[in-house]
Amino acid sequence: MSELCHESLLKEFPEAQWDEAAGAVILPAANARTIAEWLLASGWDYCSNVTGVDYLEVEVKEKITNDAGETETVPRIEAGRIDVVYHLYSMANKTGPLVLKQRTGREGATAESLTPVWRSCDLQEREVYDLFGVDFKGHPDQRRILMWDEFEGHPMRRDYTEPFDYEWEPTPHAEILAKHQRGKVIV
Amino acid sequence: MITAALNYELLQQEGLETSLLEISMGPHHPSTHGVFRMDVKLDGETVVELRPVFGYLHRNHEKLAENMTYLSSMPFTDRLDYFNSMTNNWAYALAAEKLIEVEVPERAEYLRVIMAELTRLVNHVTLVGFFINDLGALGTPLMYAFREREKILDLFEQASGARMMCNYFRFGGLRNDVPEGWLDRTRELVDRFPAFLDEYEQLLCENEIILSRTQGVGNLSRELAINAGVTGPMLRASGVNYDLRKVDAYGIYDRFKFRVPYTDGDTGDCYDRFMIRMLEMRESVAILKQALADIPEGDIIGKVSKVFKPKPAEVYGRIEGPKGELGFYLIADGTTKPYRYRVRPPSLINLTVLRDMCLGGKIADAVIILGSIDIVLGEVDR
Amino acid sequence: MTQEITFWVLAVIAVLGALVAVRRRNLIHGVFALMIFFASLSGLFLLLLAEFIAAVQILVYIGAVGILLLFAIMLTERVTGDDARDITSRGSFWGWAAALAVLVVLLLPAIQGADLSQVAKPINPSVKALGQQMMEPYVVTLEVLALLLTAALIGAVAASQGGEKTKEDTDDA
Amino acid sequence: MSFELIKDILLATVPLLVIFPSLFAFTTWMERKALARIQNRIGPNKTGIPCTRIGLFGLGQPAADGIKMIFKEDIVPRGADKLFHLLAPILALIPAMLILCFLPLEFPWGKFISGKVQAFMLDSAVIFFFAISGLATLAIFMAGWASRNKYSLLGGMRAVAQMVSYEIPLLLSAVVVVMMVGSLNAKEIADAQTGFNWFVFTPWGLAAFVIFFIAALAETNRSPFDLPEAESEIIAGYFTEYSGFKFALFFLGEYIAMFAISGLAVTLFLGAGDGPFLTSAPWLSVVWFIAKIFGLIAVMIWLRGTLPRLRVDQLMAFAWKFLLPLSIFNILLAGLTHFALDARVAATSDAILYSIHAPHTHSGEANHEHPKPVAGQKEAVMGALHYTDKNWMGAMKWFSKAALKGHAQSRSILGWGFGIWAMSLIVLYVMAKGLDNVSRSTAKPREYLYAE
Amino acid sequence: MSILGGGIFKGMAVTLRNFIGSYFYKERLTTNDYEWRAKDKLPQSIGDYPKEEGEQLRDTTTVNHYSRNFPMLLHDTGEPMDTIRCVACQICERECPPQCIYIEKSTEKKENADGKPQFYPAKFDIDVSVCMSCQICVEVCPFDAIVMNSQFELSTPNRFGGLLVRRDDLLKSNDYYHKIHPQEAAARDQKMVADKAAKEAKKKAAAEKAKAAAEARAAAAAEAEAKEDTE
Repeated sequence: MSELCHESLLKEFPEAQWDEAAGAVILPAANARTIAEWLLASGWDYCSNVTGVDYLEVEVKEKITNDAGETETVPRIEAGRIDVVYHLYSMANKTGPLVLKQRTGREGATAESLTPVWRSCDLQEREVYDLFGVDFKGHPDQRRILMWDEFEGHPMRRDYTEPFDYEWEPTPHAEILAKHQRGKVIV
Repeated sequence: MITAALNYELLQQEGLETSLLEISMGPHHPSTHGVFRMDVKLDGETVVELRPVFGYLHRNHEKLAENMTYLSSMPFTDRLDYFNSMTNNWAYALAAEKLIEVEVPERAEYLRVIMAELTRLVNHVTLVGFFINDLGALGTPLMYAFREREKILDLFEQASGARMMCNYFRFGGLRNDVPEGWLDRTRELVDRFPAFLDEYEQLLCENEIILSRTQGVGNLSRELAINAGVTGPMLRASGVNYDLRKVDAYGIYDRFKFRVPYTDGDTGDCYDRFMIRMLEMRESVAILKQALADIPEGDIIGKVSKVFKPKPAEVYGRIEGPKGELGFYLIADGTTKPYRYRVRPPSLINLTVLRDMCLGGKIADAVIILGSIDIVLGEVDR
Repeated sequence: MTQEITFWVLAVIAVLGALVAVRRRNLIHGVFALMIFFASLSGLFLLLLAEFIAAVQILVYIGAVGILLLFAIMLTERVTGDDARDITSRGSFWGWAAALAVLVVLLLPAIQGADLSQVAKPINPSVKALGQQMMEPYVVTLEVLALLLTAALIGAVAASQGGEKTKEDTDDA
Repeated sequence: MSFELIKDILLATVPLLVIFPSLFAFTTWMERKALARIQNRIGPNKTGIPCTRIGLFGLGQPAADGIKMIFKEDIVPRGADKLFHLLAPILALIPAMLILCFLPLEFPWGKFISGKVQAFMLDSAVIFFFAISGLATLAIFMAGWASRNKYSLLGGMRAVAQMVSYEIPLLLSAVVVVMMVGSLNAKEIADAQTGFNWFVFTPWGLAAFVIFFIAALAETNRSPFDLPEAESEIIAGYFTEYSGFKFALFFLGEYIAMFAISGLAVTLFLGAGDGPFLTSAPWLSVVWFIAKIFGLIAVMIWLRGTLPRLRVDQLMAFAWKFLLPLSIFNILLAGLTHFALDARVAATSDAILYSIHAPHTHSGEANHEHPKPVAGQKEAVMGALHYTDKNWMGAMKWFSKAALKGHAQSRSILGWGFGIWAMSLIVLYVMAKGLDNVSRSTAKPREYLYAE
Repeated sequence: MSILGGGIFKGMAVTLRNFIGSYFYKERLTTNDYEWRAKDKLPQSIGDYPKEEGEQLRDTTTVNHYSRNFPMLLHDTGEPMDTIRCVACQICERECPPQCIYIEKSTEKKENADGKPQFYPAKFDIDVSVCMSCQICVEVCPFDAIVMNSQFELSTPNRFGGLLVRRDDLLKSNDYYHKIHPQEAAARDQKMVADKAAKEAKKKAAAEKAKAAAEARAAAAAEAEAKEDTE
């Protein structure tokens, strides 16, 4: 099973990066499709799970050693991004998973569609498009899937704010929710 | 199968233009298993175009879970596939347990297997009932199925307090031990179940109408099935021997002797999908018998606090749910809430091939193909 | 007396049905009106004690011809007939003229030459007699007709099958 | 128009119009109860006498249903053709009621009635029956078209295609009986079957009965041929848009048609009003007739509780590729075997009759004055006499008595008879099996693999 | 070679068997009515609920001993508000998945059943229309103050106000709890006693330890004093 692992992929395509913390291969935007085709050919026949992860722009404080040899805390702004995550398995060899990620910015997010390679991405990429707003290049039928066509916004993004609920009614529950929203209930 | 579609093109070419009948089957339709819709174009009775439309039950389950603690999401998993709340619980617990490293006590493991297999029985037996109902039987097999399901749901209620929304699994074990006498009642049920299956098989499996209605309908080739990520009994009906209970051997499935039925992949039609489920029930009964015989006494839950902060990590846990591979993808960021919580819904992904299977068939075929896919809209729409 | 009342009722219904069938723009309505005409015609046959003819009238004209018409109309697109077809429209003169000509050429001589006293003679209209008539003196006619119809049927089937089969024509039954 | 005639007509038709609709109510109860029991439910059991707790096994359910139906709102879709939407259920009911009148039901008021005891005693009752029952097709088409609903339209089209197709095997299977009796008159057909000479006991009769019954299921849109109202595909078919009283009328029409067509099956194959104890109580004939109808309806309910439905192309294939050839073949076989058998047996029985010169009694009492020429001669003669009366059952009884006593000619008759019967049954079965193999795709149970 | 229509006949045999069997074997029935089922024969479900004469359906109707439907607040024997177990810690409010609990903590402390001064919920509302009977609140409660009631007839004519169940309606006695969920209540009581005992033992141990420490300190002080004395 030695060949069905991320090392062989990295060896074949050096431009792909290995993210140790997440245990995932980060595909380069340019040839994601090529890599996917190579992966399919090399035995990863089953793409189980496709999803998006939204990372907001965050300020990370890192301790670095400056020129003077002292450690100091420097704020660094990490740009927001959206990861499209693919979990691959091999049905023939019963191994897995191999996690692939496509990284894209939050604004005008685009990714390479892997639906032509694995049909199972079809509905799931549509879902990522619908909920995260990632535009999949080469997807055969990219439409909204769970929300209706006229819906605006992408609800799974972390900065998504709910629009006014036109079905709102003054139920007693509103009081509770208001309390939760005021942050009085700390979780 | 493709001939009908081809004939339709032929007619168009010859200038004999006929207008197609467009039908929106659903969301309120007797046989779309919930609020599912199929936009169908018919040439006579032949389906020439089919577009599944769903999302009517969408509640953004994943977003909800991102805003609450790990434990609080557990009751929401019941509502995914509301037929199989126990296995949903297990899949989520399995994924979360990868984050927090906890030892599941022996008794809890056995009870998990028992619950999961009982759930499988519930799911398959009702699915077969609904499937035959879609074929047009007047609910007789469905009523028999519901009778057996009621018995199992009674057991679930005694163990967890609720019949369908069990909310029974916890990270590191189960919420509470089963009440006294529960195991004996389960044994009694399991012993009786094969007799019911015999009767069910006698009623259905050789019926000429069922045979000719289901065989050769909705063929799904092995290659397409794998490529389209179809899982569960549907995949095995297309000739792939892939059962996560064997492949991953999660829980303690490696301790039980059971077989995985699958086909040789020549047909992969509705009949195969129906039969694979019938056969799987027998294997579930075999597992249940072993588990009920071996179950030890002991603790029911490992040492886990109700609210915990796992280390930042990404995990993907999956189990063989009755409908297919049910996976949970969790990203922990060191807080009490998951940063990302994703459900891999087998019902949704199995729907990928719906159109491929339905085209060229009759409208009645589309209905039974949908029935044989076995979807639950709570899971498709989430 | 009752017979005459029945006759007049049926006759009026028949004529009305025929008129509606011609006048209605909605084709489906027209077909159903035509069927009313057929049905009352069958009633008239029954009144003449020609029960077999009456039965055949229903069986063939309503059961077969009517359904055929309905099917044909179902396959056309505009069923409700919202086109501006009118009985007084262009060319209607020739229609009336043709109808009148048929009346004059066919019906008038028949009425003139009719010997009504002969009609009043009682006959035996039983089915058995009819069957025997068909099987004995008219057997050749019957057989030829049957053969002709069979040929027509086979021809229709052959015609509907189309020319040479270009695509692989599997039996999807 | 004399008073007598009006009285006769009323006496003959009113019972039909009273009995059958009330039987309809009972049948809906019976169907619900039987289906419930098949499905291991209890069924209606609370609706009995109003304002009391007396359940009466739910016998009040049809009345409650009827009241509900009448008071429900009648909804007509906006785009619907209102006139036809209204006319369709009425048109569905009228032919069904009309064809009931062709059944040879003999109500026991012979002394009040002059001559005819049957409502429409036409010479061509059978053909009229088929002609008028075909009108129901129109009603269904009307309903489907007038509703302006795609499901209704699909249902209507299915119904028309199905009913037109199944009328042919239905008619052809009835032809066999007409051929044997030599009459289209329902009364004559009924009379020909007295004394348990039911046509269902003959091989061709049995085959024709089975074909007729299957086709009747399709004609009345009963499961497994209930495609026009296939719930899982086209919701409720042609009555998707019907509610309230119009729906009730459809329902009534459907059940009445069921009674009528079962009645015709009883008339043609099951001996009409024939049954035991008729000599002592002739009024039982009506009871037997209705009991047989209920027997057939029970089987229909049983089938409905068991079977899923066919697909539309399979339905058509079944009619045209299985039932039609089989019924045509059955007519051929019936002619052949009947006349072959008849020729052989008639010759032998003539020989028996000619072989004796002494006068015989029909009473069967032994006459000690005459010497017995052959053992069983008397019984054989009785058999031959019954045979010339076309009373096959009686003939068989006497012939077998004779054969038991060692009468050689009777033995040969019985041997021939049974041989031909068995042969034709086998031939029919093989034919059916072959047609089944040809017409139906080779669907059979499969074997599955197991992975350890 | 199979018989023509053999599968259909087989199926019909099954339905016939069921038709007849349903009259003789009650376990065949899909809907189980309580009348025929022996009292000791489980599973217990809706019908098995022992109906007593004149019992109020509204108040104590339960489904069975295991079912859960809606939370209730427990109090021990005595005046409900004097013996309420809830101390308004608001954990359940935080953990409630659909966020249907609303608690306002009292401003002053009041003695509870043990005679200890504690806070109490000035307001404790649960919204029936939102609650999903998941029992998370019961699990996270450290005081065994909230448990599941199995009463299920909670409908009211008022959609807005009526569906909000207030504290006083939620309060139920421990005896009632024993009545509807005997096994569970017994186990909970046992656990509480054990917890208390453990706590007391701990307290005792702590006291002893403190005592020992004090003694040690005293001894040390004495020693030191003695030392000082000697110096």
